[in-house]
Amino acid sequence: MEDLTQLAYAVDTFYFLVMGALVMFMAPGFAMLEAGMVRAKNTSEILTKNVALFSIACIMYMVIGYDLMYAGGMMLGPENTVDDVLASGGDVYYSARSDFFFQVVFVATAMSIISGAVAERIKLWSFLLFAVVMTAFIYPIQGSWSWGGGFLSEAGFVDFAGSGIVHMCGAAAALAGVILLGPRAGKYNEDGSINAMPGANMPLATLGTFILWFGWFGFNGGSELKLSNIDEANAVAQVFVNTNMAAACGAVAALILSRLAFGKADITMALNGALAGLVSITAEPLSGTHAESMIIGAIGGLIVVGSITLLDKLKCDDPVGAISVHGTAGIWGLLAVLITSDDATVTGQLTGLGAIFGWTFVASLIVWAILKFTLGIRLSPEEEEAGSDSTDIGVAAYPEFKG
Amino acid sequence: MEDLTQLAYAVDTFYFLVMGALVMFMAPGFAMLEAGMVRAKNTSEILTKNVALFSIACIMYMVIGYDLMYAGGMMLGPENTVDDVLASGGDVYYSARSDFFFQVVFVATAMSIISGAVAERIKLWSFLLFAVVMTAFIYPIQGSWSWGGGFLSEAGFVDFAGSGIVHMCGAAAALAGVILLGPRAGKYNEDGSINAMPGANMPLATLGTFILWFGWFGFNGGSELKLSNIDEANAVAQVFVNTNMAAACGAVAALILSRLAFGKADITMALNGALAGLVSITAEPLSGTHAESMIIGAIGGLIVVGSITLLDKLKCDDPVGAISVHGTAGIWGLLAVLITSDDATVTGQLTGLGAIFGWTFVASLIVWAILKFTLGIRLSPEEEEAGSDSTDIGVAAYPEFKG
Amino acid sequence: MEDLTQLAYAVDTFYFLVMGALVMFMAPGFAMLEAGMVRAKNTSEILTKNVALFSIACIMYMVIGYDLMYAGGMMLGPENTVDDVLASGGDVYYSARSDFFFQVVFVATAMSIISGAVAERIKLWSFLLFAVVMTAFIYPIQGSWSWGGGFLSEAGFVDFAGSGIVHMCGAAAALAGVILLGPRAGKYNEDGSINAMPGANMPLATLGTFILWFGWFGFNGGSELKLSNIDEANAVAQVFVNTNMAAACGAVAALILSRLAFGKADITMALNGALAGLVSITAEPLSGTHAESMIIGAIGGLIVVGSITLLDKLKCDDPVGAISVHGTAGIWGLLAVLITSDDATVTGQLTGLGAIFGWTFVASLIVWAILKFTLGIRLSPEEEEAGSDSTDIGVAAYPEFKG
Amino acid sequence: MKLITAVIKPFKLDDLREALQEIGVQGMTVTEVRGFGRQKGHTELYRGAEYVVDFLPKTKVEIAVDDSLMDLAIETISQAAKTDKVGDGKIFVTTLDEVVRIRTGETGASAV
Amino acid sequence: MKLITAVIKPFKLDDLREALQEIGVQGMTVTEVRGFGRQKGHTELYRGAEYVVDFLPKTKVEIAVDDSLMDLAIETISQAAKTDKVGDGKIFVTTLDEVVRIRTGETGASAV
Amino acid sequence: MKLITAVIKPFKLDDLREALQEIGVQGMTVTEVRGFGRQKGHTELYRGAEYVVDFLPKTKVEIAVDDSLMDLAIETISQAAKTDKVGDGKIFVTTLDEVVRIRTGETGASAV
Ligand SMILES: Nc1ncnc2c1ncn2[C@@H]1O[C@H](COP(=O)(O)OP(=O)(O)O)[C@@H](O)[C@H]1O
Ligand SMILES: Nc1ncnc2c1ncn2[C@@H]1O[C@H](COP(=O)(O)OP(=O)(O)O)[C@@H](O)[C@H]1O
Ligand SMILES: Nc1ncnc2c1ncn2[C@@H]1O[C@H](COP(=O)(O)OP(=O)(O)O)[C@@H](O)[C@H]1O
Repeated sequence: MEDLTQLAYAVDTFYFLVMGALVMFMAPGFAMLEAGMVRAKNTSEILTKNVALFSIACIMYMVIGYDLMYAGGMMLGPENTVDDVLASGGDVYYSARSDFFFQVVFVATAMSIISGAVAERIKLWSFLLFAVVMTAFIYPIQGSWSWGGGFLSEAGFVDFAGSGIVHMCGAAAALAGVILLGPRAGKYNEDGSINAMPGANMPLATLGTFILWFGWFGFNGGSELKLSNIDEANAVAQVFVNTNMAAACGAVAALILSRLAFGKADITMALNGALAGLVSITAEPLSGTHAESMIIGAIGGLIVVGSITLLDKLKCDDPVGAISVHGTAGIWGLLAVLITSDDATVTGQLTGLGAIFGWTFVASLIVWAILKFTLGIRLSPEEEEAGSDSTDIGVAAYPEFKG
Repeated sequence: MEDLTQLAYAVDTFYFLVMGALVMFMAPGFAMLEAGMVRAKNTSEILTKNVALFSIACIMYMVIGYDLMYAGGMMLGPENTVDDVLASGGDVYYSARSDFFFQVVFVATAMSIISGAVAERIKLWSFLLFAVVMTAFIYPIQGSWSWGGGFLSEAGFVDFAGSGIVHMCGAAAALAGVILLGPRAGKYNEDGSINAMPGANMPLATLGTFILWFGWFGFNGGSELKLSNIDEANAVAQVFVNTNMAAACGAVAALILSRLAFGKADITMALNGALAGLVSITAEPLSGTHAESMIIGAIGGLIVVGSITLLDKLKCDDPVGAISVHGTAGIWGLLAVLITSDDATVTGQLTGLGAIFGWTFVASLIVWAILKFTLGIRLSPEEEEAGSDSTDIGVAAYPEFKG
Repeated sequence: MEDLTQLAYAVDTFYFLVMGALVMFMAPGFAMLEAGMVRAKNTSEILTKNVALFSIACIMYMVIGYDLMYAGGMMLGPENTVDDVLASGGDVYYSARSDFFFQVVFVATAMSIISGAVAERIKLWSFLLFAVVMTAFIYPIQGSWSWGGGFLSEAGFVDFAGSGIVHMCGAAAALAGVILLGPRAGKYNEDGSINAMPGANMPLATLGTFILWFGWFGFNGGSELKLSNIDEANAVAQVFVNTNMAAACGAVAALILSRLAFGKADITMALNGALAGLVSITAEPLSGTHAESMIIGAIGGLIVVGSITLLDKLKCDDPVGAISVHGTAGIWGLLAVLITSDDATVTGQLTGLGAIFGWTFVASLIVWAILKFTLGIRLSPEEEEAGSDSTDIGVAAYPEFKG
Repeated sequence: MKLITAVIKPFKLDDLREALQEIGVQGMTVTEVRGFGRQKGHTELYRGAEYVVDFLPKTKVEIAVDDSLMDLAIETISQAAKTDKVGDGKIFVTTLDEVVRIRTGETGASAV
Repeated sequence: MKLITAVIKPFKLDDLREALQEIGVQGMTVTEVRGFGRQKGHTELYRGAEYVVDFLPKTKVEIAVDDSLMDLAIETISQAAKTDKVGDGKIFVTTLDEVVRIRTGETGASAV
Repeated sequence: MKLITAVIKPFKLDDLREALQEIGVQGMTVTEVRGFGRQKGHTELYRGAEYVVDFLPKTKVEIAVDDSLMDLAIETISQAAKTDKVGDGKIFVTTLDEVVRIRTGETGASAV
């Protein structure tokens, strides 16, 4: 029996580590998606931002964020001993380190979302300073309200794997940044018309999307937190299937809508649609039926096309569509829980939505504003024209290819 | 004991989900391989096709295909209860959802094969309609004959992970399409000579191949279907090693042959060789020795070089070599089972080969023909000249790079 | 009890296979990193080298290397029987094949390191012949001294996952090759100044780095070799976290240093810094605290920037920085064990360092020299000018993009 | 000597090269360019936003010929590049004061 | 007829195109080039090693015009391309002996 | 004023630039082109099928010079670009009617 407990602990820890590694792999997913959706002259910079923000998220969450969110200890507390585990009667069933590992890659995900929305005009180091504050304080504080056992969890707020806590949170911080930054030079004309600025590399954008899809099995699948009995294993499998179906339906819905609305099957919309389907189902991938998950994902795919078009009309310039994919679809995901989960209440969901969005948006706005009035957050017009690769990085992304 | 059964169920389910996720990751593998092997002007379109076909495969297999193939229920039947599992005496040992998840990514694989062969001249939406029929009916029906317990399984047909059921099936559908479509404009000259049309991006093709190789551990490794005791675990490890060795030998054999035959070490042949090695071993990666697996893979690598050259002579235009890699090597794989497996019989293998190929080819030919005479399957000469990206997608893959 | 032993065996085998698959995935990581860091005209060649060297490593290690290193049997010995396992009292706890699979991907890693350092001027087939000798003899022989239970393991040499045995070993062989090859044409001017030759594709380099980071969880995490009880599971989780933290700190340290030293945030240094952090922690990712691991990784990141600059001053031309990342940081990693591990001694570490470096460097030098004076190892000036893609492969990496 | 510059549709390049070789043209220099003329660009949508593609891909071919070959060359180019659709392109002719073959130092007509 | 060749800063192309269309220019051909002039290149660091970017990206615009339009065209280009900073570019004018519209076979002024 | 157009082997560009700067040439414009001349293309195999690479990569350098500098410039280019192998390239010279420096509006010789 004791050996069985030990083995079950090992299995749950392993499950957590594997799922965490899949989520970590979302980092190149975001990097490739964003690198594909910006223009060539800002590609090295966005790659640098993605490497650095992932690293910063790991460091700040280790030093302070994990403690703020879960009271997990600065630099982590002690690991579970064998005695602890055996004495716990099943309450302690995976390694504390594996929990940190799984959680830390979520912080990085939230931060990755921001990077795409502010692309092509932000100063590298101001962005990285924002990343420090976001991953050390802004994200963990709101995370503590729900996953850390705070007031949102008591208010009955349901957000299984983080449509709101991770995705909408990242989008809210991004929105604050985009508002203070303003649109890219030349994006909107005085007559209100919009200049498209096509992304430089569609294969990278597609690769990034597929990697994110793959990593999402870890994101949602790992959020069940336990695997080692029949019910839990069935739950994880259910989460895998629902997650996959929502993504598939989001992609198809967005593709068809873009064909109908724009005349052609815009690949970038199909990619955003798949991601929107994933974000939409993230708040509750377990309790819904497959049919419900498919519908939720499909609606996410439709919403994202509308949201991208609308934000552009509002001159809210988001080169990769991050605010729509993670924010608008994240809100939809939080509300869709009301369809699939008996535990969720309208009040609970709206409270969570409002609290997370409000806190993140306001706190981010303040931090972005401080940066704006001290170091500055925006490249000069000449720097922006030349591209942030030449300004901040000094290394062109594709030095041999003529643009 | 009951707890042990529960844990074993969790482990087998987890194994299935991880293997399934690896197979899902083959989707970007195919997407990158194909995106690297077509010309730049058709790249966004093939990426779109890959995203959409994966999504369609998931949807159609959920709605109808899985039920046709395994009588698994439209939209899936109920999940195993704890009581079912414990009462089954070991017969029910993994989640029904995990089985669906693993199976659905196989359908998508079969469909991905087709996308490459018909690239650079097919109409997007006709292709996607074909994908609907293929993943809902054509693939599941033949799949039911063997894996679904139908007449081929009774005829002693051995195809461990699907050299025939998945790969040759995809290739047969592709061949039917290629015949009705005809070659790309300008590919074959009137004097019988061939114009090479080099793929636009070798790093992507290489990445795609390596991703497929990686995903194949899930494809073959997961097809053992069970892991949770010593014999099963040994079997899975054996499958991993044989799969890897066949790929390695396929790559080296094709590389050396291309060096000898063409004077230079054609990287695209090495990539196709690795994949041919993988396809060849897929019909029986378990019962052969490592030496046998190496030889089977190496022969697969040689065959694929010959097959690609021959099909080109026959004016059968397949931009990525999919028919050779999955079809010709798939046939070789089915026959090679006779070397390594005691269970296989010549009659059994030939029956399976003939039945799968015949059904898939004829059914596909009919569907392609219906599409051809209704919507049309081929771009107009002007559209083909301009590239399918501009015709169907409206977004160039590399808008800033000059071709 | 017997069933539990069986299940634990299955879990440990599965853990080993999953970790091994992650390490296998490092192959495209190296391929993409190197393809991104060379100039466009040598890209197909380096991709071909990466596919071929991985394949060759698998073949040679199967045929002879594994036997030399672990006395594991040429073409592998028999698999563990159920009786063996049950009778072993816990000593035999995973499949022999899974061990081979895990080990073989390490050989390929060592070989991949070399490919980058000698890039852009080496003859393809001479390189591949070197790969044969390296993976069949040079690597396994030194590997047997420590991991195979030879004199270094008795001398108390500590190298958990191979900072020395894998990474420094690869770097030593690379250094020998670079010395005999000489720098790329045009790299160093007569006045001692250096001509930068920027890599052609930063997104690929970034993707490769992230893939390596991801794969490293398998590399270090699998090197614990066992998972199936609380202590082992905790150890694996600890390894995951320390590995990740070292990489994060290496990236940030290198990025900041490059900003201070060069004025801009050189992305290639951030990428190399992350890898240097990983290499540094690989010798002991378990016994150190998180804080220690972070410091070790950060120092690795600083060292690599210095080492790259210094080697360039010494006219030691390494296009991707492999010698610095794997060699210099590998040495630092071996020494850093003295800080974190109570088992390690100065003598033990220096003995190991000297023995591995000495053997590999000298043996490699001899093999490279033999190749140099027989087949030749270096392209002719005209071939180098035209690029190895046109000379050896015949297929341009990006045929449609103008350079 | 004359320098004939033809701006043509890219897919016509091979036909043009063959036709010119047949009449004895020994060299040419090709540049990828973007053009704008009677043939107007078109509007594309990207993520719902319009963008106008003002310039279309064209290929510029420069051929130095001896005066004697000029008329035939122009005729040949016109024939080879013609599709009778808008955007077929244009031919410009300027006078060359001198031509030098770098390898041999030859100048004038023999260098063409 | 004259061939006006202007080498300008790339981001000025759209302004130039619009200005030229307004004065009735019906066609132009654009090439991406790299230039070197009073505006010097700059030094970058890559992995600690210096490299000099001697040539800067420029856009070359070729416009065939009737003699009558020449002065206005030069004036218009100068205005549209000017930023008053070094590197604004140059205009070169050569004489065209002949112009042919391939589609119709028209030659001379009506072909421009 | 003359416009000297040299089509050279790409790897000779740096030598050429240095040599021209030494004799006082202040500006040049560079284009990547593909060329075809005495130096024939070659045949490659891709997946077993032949394809002919008709055009080889070349670099085109355009230099506007004052008449006085013309001979020296041609001489310098010939020297710098020479490898004595086929494919070394060609130099074409045309007459410039006018040159304008956009930034200052200068014209003629002082604008070169
Ligand atoms: N006046 C001009 N100056 C320079 N290039 C021109 C001019 N007119 C046309 N071109 C070039 O010729 C190409 C074809 O011209 P276009 O007028 O569209 O064809 P058509 O002669 O059939 O009307 C254009 O895309 C442009 O590159
Ligand atoms: N003598 C020349 N011959 C050919 N091209 C020239 C010449 N001088 C300048 N150019 C082109 O014009 C561009 C701008 O010239 P530059 O001298 O830098 O500007 P400015 O006229 O403001 O001094 C250069 O980058 C180059 O492409
Ligand atoms: N008649 C021509 N018109 C235009 N360009 C030419 C002509 N002849 C040669 N060239 C250009 O010069 C390059 C070198 O010419 P080539 O004849 O091969 O060298 P060589 O002068 O050594 O015989 C060619 O690739 C082409 O770009």
